[in-house]
Amino acid sequence: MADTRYVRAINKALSDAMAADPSVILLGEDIADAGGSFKATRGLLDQFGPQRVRDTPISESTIVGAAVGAALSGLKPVVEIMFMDFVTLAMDALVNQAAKSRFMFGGQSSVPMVVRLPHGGGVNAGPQHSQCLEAWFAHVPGLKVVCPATVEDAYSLLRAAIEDPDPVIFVENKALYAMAGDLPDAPGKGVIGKARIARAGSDVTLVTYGATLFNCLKAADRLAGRDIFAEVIDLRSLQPWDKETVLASVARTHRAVVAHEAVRSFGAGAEIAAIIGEEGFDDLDAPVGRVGAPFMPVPFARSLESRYIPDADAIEAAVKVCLA
Amino acid sequence: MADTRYVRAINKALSDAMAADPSVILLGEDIADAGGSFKATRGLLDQFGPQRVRDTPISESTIVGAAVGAALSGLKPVVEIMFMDFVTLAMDALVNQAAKSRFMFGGQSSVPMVVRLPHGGGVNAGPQHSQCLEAWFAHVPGLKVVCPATVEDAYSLLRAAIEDPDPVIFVENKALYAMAGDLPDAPGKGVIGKARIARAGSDVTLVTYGATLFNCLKAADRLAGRDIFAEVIDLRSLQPWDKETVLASVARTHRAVVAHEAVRSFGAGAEIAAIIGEEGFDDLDAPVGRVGAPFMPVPFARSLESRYIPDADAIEAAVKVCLA
Amino acid sequence: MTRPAPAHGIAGNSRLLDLHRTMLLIRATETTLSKLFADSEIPGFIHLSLGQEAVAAGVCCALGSADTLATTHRGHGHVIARGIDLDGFFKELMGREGGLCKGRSGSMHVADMSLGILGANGIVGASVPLALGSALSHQTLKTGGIAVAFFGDGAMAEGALHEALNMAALWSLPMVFACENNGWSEFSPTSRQFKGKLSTLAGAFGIRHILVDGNDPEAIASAALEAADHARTAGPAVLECMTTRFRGHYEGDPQKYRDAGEMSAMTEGDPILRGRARLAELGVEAAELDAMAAQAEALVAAAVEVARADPLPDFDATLADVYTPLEAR
Amino acid sequence: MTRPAPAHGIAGNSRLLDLHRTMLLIRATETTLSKLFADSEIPGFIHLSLGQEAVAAGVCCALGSADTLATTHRGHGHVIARGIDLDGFFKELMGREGGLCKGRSGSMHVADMSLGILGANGIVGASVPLALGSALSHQTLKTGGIAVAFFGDGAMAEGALHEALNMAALWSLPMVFACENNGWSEFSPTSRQFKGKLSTLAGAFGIRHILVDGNDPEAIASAALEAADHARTAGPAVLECMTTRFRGHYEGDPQKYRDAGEMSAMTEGDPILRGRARLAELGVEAAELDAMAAQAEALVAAAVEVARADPLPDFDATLADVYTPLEAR
Ligand SMILES: Cc1ncc(C[n+]2csc(CCOP(=O)(O)OP(=O)(O)O)c2C)c(N)n1
Ligand SMILES: Cc1ncc(C[n+]2csc(CCOP(=O)(O)OP(=O)(O)O)c2C)c(N)n1
Ligand SMILES: [Mg+2]
Ligand SMILES: [Mg+2]
Repeated sequence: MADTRYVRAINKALSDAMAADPSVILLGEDIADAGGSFKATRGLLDQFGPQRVRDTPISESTIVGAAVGAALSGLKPVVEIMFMDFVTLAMDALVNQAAKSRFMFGGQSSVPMVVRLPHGGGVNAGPQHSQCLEAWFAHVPGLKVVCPATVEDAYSLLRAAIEDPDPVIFVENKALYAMAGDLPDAPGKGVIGKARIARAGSDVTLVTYGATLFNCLKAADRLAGRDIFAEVIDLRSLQPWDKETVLASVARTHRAVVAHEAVRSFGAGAEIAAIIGEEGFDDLDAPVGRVGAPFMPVPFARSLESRYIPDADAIEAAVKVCLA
Repeated sequence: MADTRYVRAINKALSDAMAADPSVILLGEDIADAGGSFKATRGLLDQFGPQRVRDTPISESTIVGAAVGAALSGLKPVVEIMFMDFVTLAMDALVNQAAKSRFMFGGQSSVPMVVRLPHGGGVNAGPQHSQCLEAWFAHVPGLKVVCPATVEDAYSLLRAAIEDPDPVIFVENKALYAMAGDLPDAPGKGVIGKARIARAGSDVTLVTYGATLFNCLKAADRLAGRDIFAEVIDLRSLQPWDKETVLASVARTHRAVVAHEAVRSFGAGAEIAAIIGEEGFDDLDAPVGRVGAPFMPVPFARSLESRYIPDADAIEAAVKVCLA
Repeated sequence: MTRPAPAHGIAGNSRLLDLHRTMLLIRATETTLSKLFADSEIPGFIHLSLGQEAVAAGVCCALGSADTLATTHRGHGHVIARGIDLDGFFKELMGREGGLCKGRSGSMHVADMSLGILGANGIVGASVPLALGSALSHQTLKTGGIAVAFFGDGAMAEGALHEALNMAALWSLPMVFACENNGWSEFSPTSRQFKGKLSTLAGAFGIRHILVDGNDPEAIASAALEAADHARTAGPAVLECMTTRFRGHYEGDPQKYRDAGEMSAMTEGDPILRGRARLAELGVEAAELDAMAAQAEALVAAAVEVARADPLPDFDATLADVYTPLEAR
Repeated sequence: MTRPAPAHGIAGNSRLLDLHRTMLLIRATETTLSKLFADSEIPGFIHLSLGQEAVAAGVCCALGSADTLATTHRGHGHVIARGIDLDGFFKELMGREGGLCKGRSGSMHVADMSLGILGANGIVGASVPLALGSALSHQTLKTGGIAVAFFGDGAMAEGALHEALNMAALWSLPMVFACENNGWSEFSPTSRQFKGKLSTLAGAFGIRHILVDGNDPEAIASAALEAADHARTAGPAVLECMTTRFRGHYEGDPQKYRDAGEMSAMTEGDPILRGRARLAELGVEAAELDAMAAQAEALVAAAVEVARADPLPDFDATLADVYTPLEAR
């Protein structure tokens, strides 16, 4: 299916996973009748019925807490939290329960659940509907964090996340939902933890994930115009993340820039940059650059948000500094 | 007052701040009659009465949410969350309300509040009573994050935090409460964002905060025995953090190791290491080392937790790698 | 527009006129917002309270200058009834430098500290603990004020309500829990999400519950005065206002989930038509009411023009609002 | 110790003996834990349920093998009544490799999935949503089982209770909310923290509420059977057990906040003495009961010896429990 939208790939992954495994259920606000605020669950109520596609009350903390209890009791819940900003209401369930249950119980049980979190700005949704908080979850042992950028990954990694025995934070960038791309007729299941070289290059390694991938590719295009060949790595997941692929690339390019939409300071890029700096020290000919949002909440006005989100210009500028 | 305990310094800071400013109030579970689980508020009920020292129900999210509303309405609330692990229940109030209100309202109002969060292990309290989650808050624009290690800083930085017009996350390591140290008879108020060189040295810079400072000093002692002189920097705060002092030290030592008790992966140390690697690139003669807890929940058994918490040996080992 | 004086002791007739004026201003504002949004002059998304004007007008007319309020994503009516500057309001929603919040946050976060408005909120249920804390300040600092939390019926499912009812009762705080019960939680009837009865819940904590027809301005105004007086003198009160959401959850919502019958029936209970009829009964001239409506339209039209002319916010200045600048301390 | 058969249809007399045996085992276990803790043979902190044995015995005797439960920081009695392996239990609390959770987590997290025990919990209120989710599994997978959430009176202040009552009612889940009301929340009387009435709260969601004397094993057993049957056939039920905490909040708590009067009075209601008296009435020989007590002591003493001999957990193996190893999938 060429020209499949990202949100449709999510929808198909949910549908295929539910068809393949009767223990998969969906929980979320307005996901059944309404098909979800972003229509990711459209049609699934009719397909699988109200027992498996449940509209919940506006009770994020108990929705996720219940998902943990359900996952410990034979179901594989997939929860939609409407905006990642609202997961702040469910942190105990995710961090103290989901992430730790397997460990706390000495490995007696896994916690097979997925929490889908739409993050990111670009739609003038304002400070409480635009945040990128994935770095928090990457810091929590027991959780996996997946951030698909492409339509195919949206499908294949969601299938992988649902099949994964451990709790997975599945981050979808709102700005990507409407993006169209190729989805094979029989798409496969991805592997969590394997990065993808989205574009090969020899002069600098751009490490990124999520929607920022496309700004990196745009920057790489422009740089190629001036004979600077950037290798673009789409991490696809932050926990675990594919250190080997990144370090191997840096060993070839000797330069690296890490870019994401999240606030730069104490963001996920810090860990990537620190590891490159530590384990790739001898390969580096220049400091590892980092591109991320400035240290402020996501502003609302068009004139502000457009300046806030790291774009291709910002990435290009960082590459130039890195090559200077 | 020589030999003042850390918890007593906290207690005195609260008492002095309340005496100096009638708008300072305390909120928390069992902080009034019982004086708090760690006795940080002992005696304050008698001193200031039940209106200003309030025992709350077990309702973390509303305690912190109410603190925001109170801070927007003329009070300066100081909240005690019994264990940092429980702040997972109050993340919306901290991240979506406290941190963003000033920004969202276009600077109309500040949000003068402090949330005290006892973190850290060492008392076999297990996976849900031992976490170090400060990296989360350092990633949130609008919050300040303070982590005092010494008795004097516990006092002076808590005074500074309470006077600060913006919301401050005040992190106290449980293992330090019983530690005794010097507190001047008329202790001053600290400055948030200024690091302290706890020990001068020329061969390597150890950057740390909180209880890990003492493991760094211990390691530095041992290293000195073998003519390796480590400079130990106590950051005191993570947001903002004192980049200048750290970079200036690295410019002298050309080597750095960042150490904290929190999980190493995606921890606060990643940002510090990334900045040293980026802005101190030309000064570095070796990769920046990082010491932190392994990627697992804090285990309970003595034989496990003792191995889990980064100790002087781990720091010493990292320094050796850095000097190799 | 200037801020309405607290309605205490104002004779019913003139109070009704005040209420009507306020409702007309909200109606004119949101009707205009709907157009501006359709023309994409307003970024992001907006939630209109058309049909719910009586709640905003009635509750806010019971408030005095010391009082505070925290509201929701559907808070335009509340802040207008509280007397917010219309120019600054439109500038904010249109993302301009002169906005009440300098265009930082838009419709879901409109605030005016000088009017005791602790902000609209993008987090369902968040207004409740914020108002609780404000009530704690009123009590501790003896301001004589009360705090009002506006929240929707869907928000009743959040644990925040339970925790706040308990703390308000425990500390006997000067607070009004104002539930705007429009029967909808986004695209679902709240009856399919929430099984609790607010009256019983309030009762479980010993809190006074007042139920009122949320489309009858007069009824709300007196119920609100009763609730506010109770809060000032005896502790927390819950005011549940049964009302009607004329528009979709947000502008642009096709509302497939609502049948034509409901859509047409609801307008019959239009609080503005009811207010107008009542005033006619009381002998107010139709001409006077038409003039009032025209004046509201004019105020709004003027504000929109002012807002359009306002510059866009400058990015670099924005950073200064994250933390309190030293000089501002 | 083997797991008690579900008490359905067992004649009262022998059921009472089962209950008594269970209470004695809990009593012996926790009395011993108190000593072990004093001798620092147990790391961290522990919360004992001495005085509350009847709740654990009574509620768990109503459960069948398909049923699940989630409990609290004060959960020793519940897991013992559910039939947990005593050796593994002591090993866990003493931080040994052979512990039920391999010494990873101790007293506050004891779990045994094979018995449907989803763990004790260090987070007040967390047992409630966990059990709710487990009930959702029972309903969706048609296991015929029910889920029980044990929680304390202090936990009622957490929003989790409100959210879970609503969802359980909304979906008519096979769940029992078992409130262990011992009047204390740490060092404070819960009456100084929580103003709500559980019966009314349950009623607000249309949920059946059953109040029972939590120190009368017989009364709890039948109330629990009633609640469990209701959950199996008609949806959620709340079981509120009024009981008594003999010890401090945690071992080592000096309890300055409790007066001598209360301390001495409370032992009079001792559920074990009451059970013993009742059994005597029914003609059970004192000798038999003494033998039963001795047997419990012996079981515990043996388990402690086994635990002491058990090796300490190996750190490197611990990492393997963070994520599910590939081979385990
Ligand atoms: C914590 C949180 N969860 C979900 C949402 C998404 N959301 C916005 S409005 C709304 C429905 C609220 O219904 P109600 O409280 O009745 O207010 P109304 O829209 O009817 O005025 C939801 C679910 C949100 N903004 N915040
Ligand atoms: C979320 C959370 N807040 C606070 C605590 C600290 N704490 C542990 S037990 C307890 C009191 C609980 O009282 P109750 O629910 O009545 O249980 P009981 O101890 O009486 O069995 C508190 C406040 C905690 N563990 N978790
Ligand atoms: Mg509604
Ligand atoms: Mg209790």
